[in-house]
Amino acid sequence: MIILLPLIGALACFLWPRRTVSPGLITSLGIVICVVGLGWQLMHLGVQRHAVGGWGAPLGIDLYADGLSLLMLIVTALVGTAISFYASGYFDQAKARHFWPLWLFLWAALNALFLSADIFNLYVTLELLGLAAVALVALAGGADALSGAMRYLLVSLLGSLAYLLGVALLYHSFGTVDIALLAQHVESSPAVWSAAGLMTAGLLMKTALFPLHFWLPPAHASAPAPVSAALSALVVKGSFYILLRLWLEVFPSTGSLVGEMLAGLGAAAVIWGGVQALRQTRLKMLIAYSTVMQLGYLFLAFSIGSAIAWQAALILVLSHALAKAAMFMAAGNIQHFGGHDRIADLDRVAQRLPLTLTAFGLAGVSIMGLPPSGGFIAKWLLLEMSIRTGKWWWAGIMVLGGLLTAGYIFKVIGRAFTQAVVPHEARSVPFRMEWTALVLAALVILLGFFTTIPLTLMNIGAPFDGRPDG
Amino acid sequence: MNWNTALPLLIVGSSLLPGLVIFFLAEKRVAVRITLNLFGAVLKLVLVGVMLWGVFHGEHYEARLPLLPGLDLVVRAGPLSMLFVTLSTGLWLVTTIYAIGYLEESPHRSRFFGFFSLCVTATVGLALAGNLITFILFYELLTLATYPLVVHRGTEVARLAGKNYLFYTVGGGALLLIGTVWLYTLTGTLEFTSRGFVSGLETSHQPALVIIFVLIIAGLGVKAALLPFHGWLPQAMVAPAPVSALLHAVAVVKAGAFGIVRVLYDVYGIEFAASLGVTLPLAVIASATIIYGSIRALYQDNLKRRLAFSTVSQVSYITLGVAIVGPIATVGGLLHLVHQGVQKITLFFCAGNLAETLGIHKISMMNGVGRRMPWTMTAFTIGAFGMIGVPPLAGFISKWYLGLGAMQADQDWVILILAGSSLLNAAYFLPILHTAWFKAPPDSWLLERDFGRRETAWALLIPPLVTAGLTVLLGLLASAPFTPLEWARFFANQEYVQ
Amino acid sequence: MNHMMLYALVGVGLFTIGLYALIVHAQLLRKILAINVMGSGVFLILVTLATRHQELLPDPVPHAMVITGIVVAASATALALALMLSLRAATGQDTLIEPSE
Amino acid sequence: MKNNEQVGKMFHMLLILLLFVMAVWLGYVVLHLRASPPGLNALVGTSLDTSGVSNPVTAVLLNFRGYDTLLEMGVLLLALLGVLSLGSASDSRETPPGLVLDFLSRLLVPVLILVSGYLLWAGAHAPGGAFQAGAVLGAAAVLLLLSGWHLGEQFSGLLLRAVLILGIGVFILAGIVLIIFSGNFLEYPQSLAGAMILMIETAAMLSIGVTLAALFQGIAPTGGQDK
Repeated sequence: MIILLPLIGALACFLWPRRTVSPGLITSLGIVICVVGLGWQLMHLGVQRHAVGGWGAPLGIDLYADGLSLLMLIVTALVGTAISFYASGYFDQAKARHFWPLWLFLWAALNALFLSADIFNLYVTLELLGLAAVALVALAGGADALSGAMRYLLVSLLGSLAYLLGVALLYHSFGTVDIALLAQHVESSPAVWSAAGLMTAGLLMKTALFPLHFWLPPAHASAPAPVSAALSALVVKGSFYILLRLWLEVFPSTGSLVGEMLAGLGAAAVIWGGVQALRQTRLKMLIAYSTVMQLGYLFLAFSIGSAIAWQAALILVLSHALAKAAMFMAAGNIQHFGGHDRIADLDRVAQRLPLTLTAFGLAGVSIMGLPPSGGFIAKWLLLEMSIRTGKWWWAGIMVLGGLLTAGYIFKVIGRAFTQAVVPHEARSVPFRMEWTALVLAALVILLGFFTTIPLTLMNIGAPFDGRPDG
Repeated sequence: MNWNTALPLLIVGSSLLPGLVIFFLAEKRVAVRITLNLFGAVLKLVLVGVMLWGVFHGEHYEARLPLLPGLDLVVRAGPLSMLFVTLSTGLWLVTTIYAIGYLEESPHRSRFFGFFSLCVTATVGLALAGNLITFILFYELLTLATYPLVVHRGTEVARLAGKNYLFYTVGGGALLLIGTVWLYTLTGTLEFTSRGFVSGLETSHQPALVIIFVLIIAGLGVKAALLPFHGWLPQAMVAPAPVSALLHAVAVVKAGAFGIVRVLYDVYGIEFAASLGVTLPLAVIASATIIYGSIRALYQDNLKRRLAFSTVSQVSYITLGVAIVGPIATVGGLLHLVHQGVQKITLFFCAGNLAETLGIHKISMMNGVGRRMPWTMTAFTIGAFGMIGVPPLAGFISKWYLGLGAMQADQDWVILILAGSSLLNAAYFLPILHTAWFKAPPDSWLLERDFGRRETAWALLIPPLVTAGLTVLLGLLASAPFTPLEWARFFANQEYVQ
Repeated sequence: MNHMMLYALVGVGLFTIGLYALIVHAQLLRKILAINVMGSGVFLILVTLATRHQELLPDPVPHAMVITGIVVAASATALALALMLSLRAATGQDTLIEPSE
Repeated sequence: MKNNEQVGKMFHMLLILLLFVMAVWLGYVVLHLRASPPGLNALVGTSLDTSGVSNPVTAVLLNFRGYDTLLEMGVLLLALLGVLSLGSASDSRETPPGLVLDFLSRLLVPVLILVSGYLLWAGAHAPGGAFQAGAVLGAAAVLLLLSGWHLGEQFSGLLLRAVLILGIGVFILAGIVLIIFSGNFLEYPQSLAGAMILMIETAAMLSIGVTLAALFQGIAPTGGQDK
């Protein structure tokens, strides 16, 4: 059971705080093995449904795994393992004893979220996720981080409550909280639309779609590097995943006005995030705004709405997760090494961390959507679909976004080539921190050549072909 | 995987792998790095030789990797690719030797040679690309790999030049991408095919096809330094001389021009493009660029800047040649792709030698430099004469075919352009030669380095002499077997057979 | 409309008032309280709607949900208060601050 | 500045208006929900016999939707972890408790513990259960803390942490054992259901109580000292 393992790991870490690293890493590897096992099951046996407690929906809670869940789990496993390795070099003893249990809880929450087929259960996992994320942000200490964490917590709670109210309305309308059953019963009514509105608004807050993104940059930028990586790469994707599930399966028709509206907000996020990222003077803030922007791309798929557009969005989720984690890790290395992340002074630092810089550059390639990278493939598919469906304005937004991204990525990279005038005192960066970032970044480049694999995986159970029948 | 699949991959990989290894080499391991570099370059040259032989005897080389459902990455050898591959591989070897000599003792050499190798990988890759998406992939890789080279010096000026370079090329890449995606939604394929694959579409798509053409050509035109997208090229001359050679002769500019040829012939099909009415405007733009570049070159005192504007002008000959729509003009354009490369690289090598040995950057400082560095200036002179189009040098041959082609296609105005630009070429090259050979040298040079009895280091001297020699040979032996002329004809025959 | 529905309406009211307070007030303690008020509103709606049919026993599932919800809310509040105190220790004020450059 | 104020006021009014509209709309929706929701009432009723307990809410919490409860224990523990990681844990306040508090706490704590035990037991057939019991237990512990009781050093280390994770630990353990026996996570065999639920609940109650107290301890401001 993929959910339990990190939970147990978290407990173990809590119980024996002195030696947190090894159980943490063992747990990570264990999760990877479990995910691979699940993948094998899905490929050979098809979609999996597990009734917890043996009751089955509507009375009990169902776990459900199809290609979509599997892909998200794989992303989480990949990035999560990398983060674990990275963190084992990043934190000192005092922080590590808090980090590991929290982080494994976060991981458990993500896995639980991706496997749940029950909207109330999803609420619980969302809360678990939110609280773990907030506590991790606060781990950095200092006024910025605490304030960022506080803002994040308030937003997260507000989002959850809106979501819960939506769940309440749905339950009282249809007497079930199982996604598949709801999909069968739902019909258009004021209650359904209110529920859809509330749940969507709540989840959008957590996904930080423009203009509800205000909390994200401070929280993501002030957190410790591995945490930033986890937040940007994975946590925001959790609520996006629920949103996707809901709109794909429960609520009627995606090509509607709501879809257009979400895509419009997404487009605004692309532009706004890009412009803001360009204006930042601190590296981590820049990367955080870049996340706001990249999340915008995902929502374009809501308007385009074809199966391929969804697949493109998921490839984007995958490559963004890898790339953004690599970027935050690189930023973490730079900060660790030079004690700051001011972009204007990067030249003093960056030249002495070639591996880190390479990682940043490679990740940047994908974020910009240049070939060869996963980001490019995703963008290609989205572009193709937007033109095919006649919604070429989204293509325009994407291209403009790409240019903005190139602008801010190279704003950073350009600094790395200029000659440093003043030598800089520095702390050495642990070997594994540099390599983890690099490996992630290399993965996202490789993804550009092997996209067919995730595409096949995510189509198990055909999650994108409208509502499941039956 | 059989040999015919492996060969194109090997050719691409023979610079990729050494490049990747070089990144991780420590700065001081000079011997290993040089060995790797030269090994890659020579190996590539040998492989290309084998492939040339094979293609000539009708062998079919192709490798594909599925990228997306319905879209593959394809590398394939054909006459046009071979022309470009041979050019860049040959010149790469020479440039590598030159760069080793040029960058002796300078910092960040591992980084430099790593990207250098990547750059050639990208060039060869896009030359061999069998469809438009593979082309784009390598085209963007080229952008990314050249950026660190442009900013290599690390000065503020270099950073700004790099910024500018990116601004143009990434913008161009975006146009190219959007045009390609759009095309793909219409045709469902991007495979390069002789005489194009879009002509079968319904006529209602024609307006869209024209817009796509404009998008794609604009995207490629950025790298080909077509007016009005030429701005980055003169600025990029802050880069070290080997990089300039790479930009102007081996890789970047050529990639743009090559792409235009590809799109015109193997995507649209030249006759279909002509029927869409897009070739004439393209020819006009190319002509304007030729004249404009030449005139700007006249006013530059900085040697490398003058050469850069000369490139702006000369590369458009290629575009002009292929846009005239006629087999002979096509041959001329393609020939110029090779000939301009060989000649321009000679000139940049020499400019680099002057800067490296004597500290000369400006034409006004070149008084009597021919007496101090006779070999270098001999090579320079040959290159310059080639550019002007003096027979029997390489440049003459290509201009000859261009002119003939224009007559054949009833585009007589092109002759005027050619004549005018040749005059302008003479006007900006001859004064340099005069200054160098006939003015009295100053008492001392700005920053003279001592090389004993030689005028400069061997690694710096050999490459320009080799390429100058090539310029002469390509002119004299133009009709011998295996020359670029023959390949160009091979290609033109494929495209124009009715 | 029975009296239970009145409670549900109160729930809606609480939710709204909480949201208003959350947006308007700058002080963190008030914000945290506001969130709790909102939560109470939601729980009230959940529970009261479970008894719409007088002829039947109340539906137990929403009750269970509310218990879960309350525990979650209590946990979140605890974390929020702890954060607030730490923040005050770090900045000396009880409002949010903008990230420094 | 005046302009700014006016904009602020405008915004304020707009907000009130928007919220008002939202409230009215939600009220309308709540009142007009479908007349006869096919609630799970009937289903719970029929399955109750096999659940091992007779109180439907407890059945839902610990059997039908036990997985939710498990995760929720996680949330509680997580909050504690978060609070602890903030590092403001401190000894209880230095001022000695007043006479009344001291007396009352001595009187109340045993009663509270007794009540929590009752609630736990009653949960099987009447309103009550682990959470209620845990909350009462927690209250007792808080009372103790307030009146100046200290935990001995020897208890605050591994042992305390063990108690904290006892609830969720037993839950998970039971789940895993049950996978082996019945194939499904947390699927109780009918004969053992009552006993197992009681066992889990007991563990949960202990953990909840201690966690709540620990949360209180973690948040409690350090008495008077700065930092």
